[in-house]
Amino acid sequence: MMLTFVIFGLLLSGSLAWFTDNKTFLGMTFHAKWFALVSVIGFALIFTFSVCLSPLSFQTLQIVTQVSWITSLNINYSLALDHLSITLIILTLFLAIICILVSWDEIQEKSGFYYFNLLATFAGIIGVFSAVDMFLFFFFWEVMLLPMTAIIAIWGHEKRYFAAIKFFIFTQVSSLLMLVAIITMAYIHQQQAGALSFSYHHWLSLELNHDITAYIMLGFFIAFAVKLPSVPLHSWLPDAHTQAPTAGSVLLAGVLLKTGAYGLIRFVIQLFPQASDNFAPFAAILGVVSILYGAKMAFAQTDFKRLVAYSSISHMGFVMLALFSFNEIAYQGAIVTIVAHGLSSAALFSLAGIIYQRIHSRNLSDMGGFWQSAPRMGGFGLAFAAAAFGLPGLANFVGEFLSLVGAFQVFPVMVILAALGLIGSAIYGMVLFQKTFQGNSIKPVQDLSSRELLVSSSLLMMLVILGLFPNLILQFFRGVIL
Amino acid sequence: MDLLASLPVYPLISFLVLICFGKRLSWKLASGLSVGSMGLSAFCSLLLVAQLSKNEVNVISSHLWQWFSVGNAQVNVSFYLDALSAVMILVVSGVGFLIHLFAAIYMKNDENFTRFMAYMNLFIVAMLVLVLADNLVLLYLGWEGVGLCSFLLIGFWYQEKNNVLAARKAFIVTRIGDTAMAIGLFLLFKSLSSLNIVEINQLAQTSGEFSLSLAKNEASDAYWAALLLLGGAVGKSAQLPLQTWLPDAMAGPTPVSALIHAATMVTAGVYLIARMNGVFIMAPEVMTYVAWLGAITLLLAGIAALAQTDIKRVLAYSTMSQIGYMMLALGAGAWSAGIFHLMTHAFFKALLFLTAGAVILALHHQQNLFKMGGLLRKLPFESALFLIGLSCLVALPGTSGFFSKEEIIANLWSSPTAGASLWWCAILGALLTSIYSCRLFFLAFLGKQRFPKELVISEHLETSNLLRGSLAILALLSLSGGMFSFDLSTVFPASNESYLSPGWLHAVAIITPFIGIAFSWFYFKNYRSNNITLLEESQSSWIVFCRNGLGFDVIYQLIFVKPYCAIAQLNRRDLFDQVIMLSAWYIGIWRDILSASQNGNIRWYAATLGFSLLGLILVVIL
Amino acid sequence: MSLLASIEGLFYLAAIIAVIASLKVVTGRNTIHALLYLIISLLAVAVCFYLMGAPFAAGLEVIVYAGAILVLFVFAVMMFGLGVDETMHAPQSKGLSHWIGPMLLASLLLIEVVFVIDNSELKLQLTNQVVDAKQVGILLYGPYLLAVEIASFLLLSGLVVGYHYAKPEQQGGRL
Amino acid sequence: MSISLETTTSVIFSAKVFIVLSPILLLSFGLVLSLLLIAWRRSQKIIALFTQLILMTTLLLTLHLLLGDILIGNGTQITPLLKVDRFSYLSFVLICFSALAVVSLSGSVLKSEIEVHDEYYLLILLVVLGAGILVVSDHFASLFLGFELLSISLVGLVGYFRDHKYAVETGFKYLILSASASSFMLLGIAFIYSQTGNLSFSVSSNVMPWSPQPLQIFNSLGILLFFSGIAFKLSLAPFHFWSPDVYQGAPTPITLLMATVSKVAMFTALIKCCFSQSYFSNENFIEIITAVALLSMLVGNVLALKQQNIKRLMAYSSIAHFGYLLIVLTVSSLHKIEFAWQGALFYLSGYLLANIAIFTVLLISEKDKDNRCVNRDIDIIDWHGMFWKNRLSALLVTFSILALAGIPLTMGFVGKFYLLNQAVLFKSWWLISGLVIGSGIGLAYYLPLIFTLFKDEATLENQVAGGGSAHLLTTGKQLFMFSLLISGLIFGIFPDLVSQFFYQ
Amino acid sequence: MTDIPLAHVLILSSLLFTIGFVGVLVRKNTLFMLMSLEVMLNAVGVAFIGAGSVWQEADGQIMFILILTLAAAEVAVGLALLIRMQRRFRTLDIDVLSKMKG
Repeated sequence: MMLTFVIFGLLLSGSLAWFTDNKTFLGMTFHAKWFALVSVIGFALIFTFSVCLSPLSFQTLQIVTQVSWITSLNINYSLALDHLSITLIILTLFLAIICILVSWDEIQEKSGFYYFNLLATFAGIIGVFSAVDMFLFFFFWEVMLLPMTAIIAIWGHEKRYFAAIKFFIFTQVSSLLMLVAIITMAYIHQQQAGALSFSYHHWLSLELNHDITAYIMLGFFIAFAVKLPSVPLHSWLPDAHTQAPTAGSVLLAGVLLKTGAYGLIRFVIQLFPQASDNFAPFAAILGVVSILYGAKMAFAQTDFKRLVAYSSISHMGFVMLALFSFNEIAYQGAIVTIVAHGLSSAALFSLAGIIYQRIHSRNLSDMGGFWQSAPRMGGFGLAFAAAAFGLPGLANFVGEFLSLVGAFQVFPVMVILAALGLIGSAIYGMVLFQKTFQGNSIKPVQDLSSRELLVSSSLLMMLVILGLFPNLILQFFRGVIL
Repeated sequence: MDLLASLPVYPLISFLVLICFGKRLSWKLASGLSVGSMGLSAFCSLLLVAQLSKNEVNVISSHLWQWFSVGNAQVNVSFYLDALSAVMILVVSGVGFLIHLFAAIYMKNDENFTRFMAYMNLFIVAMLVLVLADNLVLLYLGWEGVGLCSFLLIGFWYQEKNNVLAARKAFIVTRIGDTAMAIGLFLLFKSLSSLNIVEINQLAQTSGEFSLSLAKNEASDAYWAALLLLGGAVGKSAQLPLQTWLPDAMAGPTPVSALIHAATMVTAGVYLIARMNGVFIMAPEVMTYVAWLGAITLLLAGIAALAQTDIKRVLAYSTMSQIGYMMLALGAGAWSAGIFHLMTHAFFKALLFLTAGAVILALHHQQNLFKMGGLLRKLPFESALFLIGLSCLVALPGTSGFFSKEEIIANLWSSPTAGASLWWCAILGALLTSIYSCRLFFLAFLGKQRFPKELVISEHLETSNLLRGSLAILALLSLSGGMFSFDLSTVFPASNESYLSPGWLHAVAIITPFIGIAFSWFYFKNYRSNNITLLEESQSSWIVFCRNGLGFDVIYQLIFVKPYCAIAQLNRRDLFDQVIMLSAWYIGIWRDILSASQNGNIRWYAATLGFSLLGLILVVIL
Repeated sequence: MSLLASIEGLFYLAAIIAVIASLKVVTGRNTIHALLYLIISLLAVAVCFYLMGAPFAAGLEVIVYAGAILVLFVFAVMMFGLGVDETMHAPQSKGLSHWIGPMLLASLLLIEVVFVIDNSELKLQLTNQVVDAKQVGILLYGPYLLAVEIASFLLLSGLVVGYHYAKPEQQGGRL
Repeated sequence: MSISLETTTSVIFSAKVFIVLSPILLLSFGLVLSLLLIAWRRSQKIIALFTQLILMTTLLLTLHLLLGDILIGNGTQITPLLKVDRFSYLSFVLICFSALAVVSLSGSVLKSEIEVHDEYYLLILLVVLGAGILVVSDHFASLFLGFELLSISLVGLVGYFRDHKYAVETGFKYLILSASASSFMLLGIAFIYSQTGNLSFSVSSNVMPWSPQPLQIFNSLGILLFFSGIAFKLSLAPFHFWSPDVYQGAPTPITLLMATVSKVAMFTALIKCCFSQSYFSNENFIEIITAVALLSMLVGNVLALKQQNIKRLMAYSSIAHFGYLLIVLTVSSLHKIEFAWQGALFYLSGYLLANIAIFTVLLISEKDKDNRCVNRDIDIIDWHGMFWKNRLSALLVTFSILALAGIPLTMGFVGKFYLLNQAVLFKSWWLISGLVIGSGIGLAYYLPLIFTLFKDEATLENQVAGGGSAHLLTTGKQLFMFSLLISGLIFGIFPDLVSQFFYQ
Repeated sequence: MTDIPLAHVLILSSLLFTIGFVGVLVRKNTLFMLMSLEVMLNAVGVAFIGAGSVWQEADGQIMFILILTLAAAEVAVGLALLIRMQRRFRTLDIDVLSKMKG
């Protein structure tokens, strides 16, 4: 119930922020950003407390809300939570605050509509993380897409329309495949249990031994592989990340990609253990290819955000590899990687936004020697780059290490190949950091403002804390049987 | 909070303070803070060693918190002190302290002084974590940390392009080694299901299937694990084939070269191998590789050192070759000898670097040997210290270098994994060492003065005294370092100290340096002669080849760097993206065709009715 | 038999006449000639109808089709003096070049249809019992009553549309 | 023959028939009345009001019949010609609704001309009547009559503004092409008749002793010809060529009429014919359907890419949509027909709402500065930045386009969901892939259209009252648009409200 | 029992039909197009009558009558349009009516 409240509360406050923006009621002028910030923080607190105080133990998937929705097709509005979804939702809410802070000064015109879209996206994402009726899941999956596209298309950079359309078409087509798979599952359930059902829990009890199962699994897999993204379905991502406004990039990299990983864990692997087990080698290969290819492409870029975008392709490759090695260690590694990458890429993109506000360019060749004039920014840049190439002591290291150790038990050769990605990441990390902050300084830039300082330091703090005390997350994911 | 755990904390605190409030601190505060913290941790390490030697406990350990757990294996943030790491912390914190002292004065006038000191502190933290770590993951943390610090310090003067490139090179080359080491970790965990160093060393001995190879002509896990760890070591301590970054690393400030690239970090590889001796012993072939790698590096570096013109690069190459000695020792199973040489080398190489730094400071950052000369009269004190350092380097009897190197050489002949040929290599190396040392000394300190400007005599008396004081202590250490005796028998297996080797070996070993000196006394006559005003370094291609590090850089450029960049450039606009966009283009073509068919002509439209019927009827018929 | 034979003979004769006449319709230059040919083909078809045992239809064909509908054409032609087809003299329509494509298409279509027709073992024969006007009437004003009504609406709409298009502009709304 | 005779005597004069048929009868009666009205006094206001009244009452009457229990069971046969069942009246409701919308939208268009427009309303009524006959027709004769009634009146309407530059062209295109198409259809009917010997749908065709196998090749040729006629009307590829031109040339309300009324009617007739004859058991027919559906999905969407004229764009997108809709014809068995009908009706109603919404906004944006409606071509550029000037209509358009693209929160999504269910049930993977690819391509022109609405007005030039600024809107119109928006949203989120009504 | 096979009737009708269709395709003159349409409809009528006489039913003839009404309506509309065209463009060349395309 509380979850529903959060989702629709976000939507509602978003539209309120839209309508009350820059309007004056009884002497006080409303600003959408304040409205959004306050409401998001409020909902984050509400959610956290209600989870902490709730009597349920979320070791397994606990249904928290179930209402009948479309009776003719036996579709319910049902939400459920377990540790995975709780972790991801909290990550979402945290990044939501970051997003609003990041776009504080950047978004000047049409801010009301902007914040409406932002909050709507959060609502959709939270829905995705918690829906257990597949129709509902798909519903949220699409709903989260719309405002995201709007954000890219309205407030993005020069090639925003192209990027938005590309992003939307990729996701839409792949998710239609998923829809077909969902419907097929529903009818398989009808064959076996007699009644049409879209409920995740019901599906878990199906025995899937037909040859068609592989195709259904693929239907899901493709949708999530596009979102993850995994080579060769990644090519929407660089454009979208590059063209989106800062908050958009933060959102995309921080949370939206994670929905793909979440889908892989929750649906592909847990619904189709057999099929995905057969598929595992290919998936692992895809993961390795993404790691190496992403690292290589990142090195080749001259656009700050594009570089970071490709680096996130590389990182998500680790997740894919880890997930499909069906190993508890690797699974934990994947979880940590998901969270850590959410933080680090968000940090890098916000940094990109900060720099863009200073010099109005994302081109690395326009940067250089910023350390001279902005040492604080330089320090954070170094830290975030280090996080990106997995410096021990920061969260990403734990994730990558666990993933690789776990995967090594299953696919030694592929892990050895994947480990080359560590070198690649070092290379692009170095290029990113040095081209931006070292060398002789072209033009002085002003150092971080207090707000930017708040954003960066909070992100860095999260990274360090998770890097030194990963058990804060890992304790929930012990003894998961895959 | 126990003593051991507090060891890295002081520098850490000072690092944080410096990095946060660096701009506001005066020089006195900043230097006081950083040097003081170093002194504190040096003092603590002395206390710890005292504990260790006094009472019978041969291990001190402190458990802070559980970092994470890999399966059932705990990965803790906890420190572990035994004789080996005791030596290391002595070196790190002791030498570190002195070098900090020196650096505080040397870098005094740099605008980013506080940042420099902060990095130095951070480095010490990482190094201490590295040596104290009780599991490989924590060790890896320190390992990467020192790598990062060395990157930052090499590129400290980030305005120059070359420094930036040197820093990048250092980081990436070492990162290659690190990756190998990481894979080694995975392998070790897979086969031994533990990451704790002590456990691994024991399990490696006990567990059967670790060492024995699964099938005929297939290597065992131990072999691969050892090889991969060796990769890590090779990367960090600049041995073949990953040695190329070290000479360029001299771009950093001199104290950095002294601390990181001579005394401590570069020896981390040696430490790692010594640490994991349990694994290496299970893989004798790898021990042999280690020995051979060491020997070859030793020789090549010596040759390269002969051709250098930059004083710091000479020292860098000599560092490389000295570490070659250590590797040789480890490979030969003479563990304690290797560590012993590590310590002495730390002393005298730090001394050499710092003295060179002082000289360079005095010469307005003039590093070219051929622009020096005749400093013996101008800077008698520095030259004396330098001489001491060199004598340790060439292992003149009585100096610390003598003892350590002799011990190494003595162990080679009869070691199962080394043997006579390696012994000869070592001797040859000693010869080379003495020759390039003499060349260096002649060029810099003897002969006629070849620099135009007048020297700077360091202005403030007390600072210069401080500076000289630190140098003097180092000199003392490097002279008397040989006297320190510690037994590492608790750490290492009893190495086969069976002196079955013929007696003349010792004689040869002791004689060798003198032969070198004598040779160079005549060969480099004009370097030391007082009447030649300017020398031009010979440009013969052979010399140039040696000067550029025997062409390794060129080869690597050709094999790895160029192709990678080429591929990157080639495929900058994402191949897969191109393909997908191709389909869009294809649809576009169809769109044009179809919209051309919408030409608005009624009769054509009627005709299309016919056409479509034609087609559909065909569908029916067929 | 001979009578029947002659019936078939007549049928085929009429059919051939109809085909040729309609060919002339399609290819003719002069509008009036084309119209007359059309009337001829309609009459020939009427004969066919009669032979197929549908005298009522034949009658309608002659009266309504040839008698009424084509007269409309004649009116139109007379009103505008569309004697000869001026479009035939358009430069690009010289010769038969622009006939080839359509002919090809149509003949292919025809071939396909004919192929289908005689490939689908159509055993059915026509009967010579006459379905006379009475039966038609019974059926038309029985079950097909509503069809008649609808047809009247159809004609109404034809009327309205025709009026709308054909009414001259100047006299705005007035009938 | 015998069947028809007994129906003559028994059924035709029963009271039930009159009740059941009352909407159609009312409509035709109203038609005659309006003729008399015209004869009595010619005034546009009166005739418009009267037409709306007729349509409204018909709508209400039909709804009343639907809610009553008279239509329970599988339909009542009224002479061999007509057969009334729930589904046909459901689609008749859709028809009346959209006709009502058309009539109420037409006012502004006609105001601009001088003359009085009686024919206009007459013809619209005739179109609706034809559609009504189509949806209840159960016999080839009535089907063909309804078809022609529809076409002929539409010919009159598409070129209604005779002096408009496109009038004659549009009229001729529609007349000649539809006439030849309908003659194809008639030929097909003739072939079928010559083979099966009866013209009525509901007499199942395989009881006849004459033809050993139910549907042989010749018969499927007949079906093909018949189908091609209907496909032309539905402007399915490859019979689609006329539709963009006619859409563009016709007055906007009439375009709406064609997009909604005639298509809904034709599609209903098609479904009824197919299901009652159980053509879907004929693999030839299924092949044809699949081919045509795939072609329409692809061709329609591809042609719409980069299309600037909004009417043409709508034409192309509707081609694609009826391609999707053909999926419902591939039903696996007779007892799945209920579901197929439900899906079809839902999809149609979603499509209807979206089209009405878009054309409403189109009409508004056709007006020039001083609110006079100049019947001009509207290009996408004219909608540039509408959102920042006229939020309501922009939102309406956005929402409707999303509905056409089949994005959740809209009816279009649920409709697509139904279709996918159908296709999965029938395991027609070709159609599914066609649907997926088609909607993928579709996004490539739907999204730019939406983005145009959101572009900054700063970069705006040559824009004639770009998308009707808000102050031009009467409150009534605003209310209408708002209700469209809300109803679309509600039905999109709670499709049960509609589908319950379909089931009962 | 005449032995005119139904096939022949159908072939005749499709022959006439095709001729009409060709006329629609090739003639630029609107008047001729309309006439060709008439030919096509007429051909359909032939088919219906033939079928009807096979089944001994009047339905065929009734369909023919309905087609007749259709033809009448069509011709009325067509000629009206033709008049408009003549008034407006002063020609009956159908190809002038291809303004809308793309």
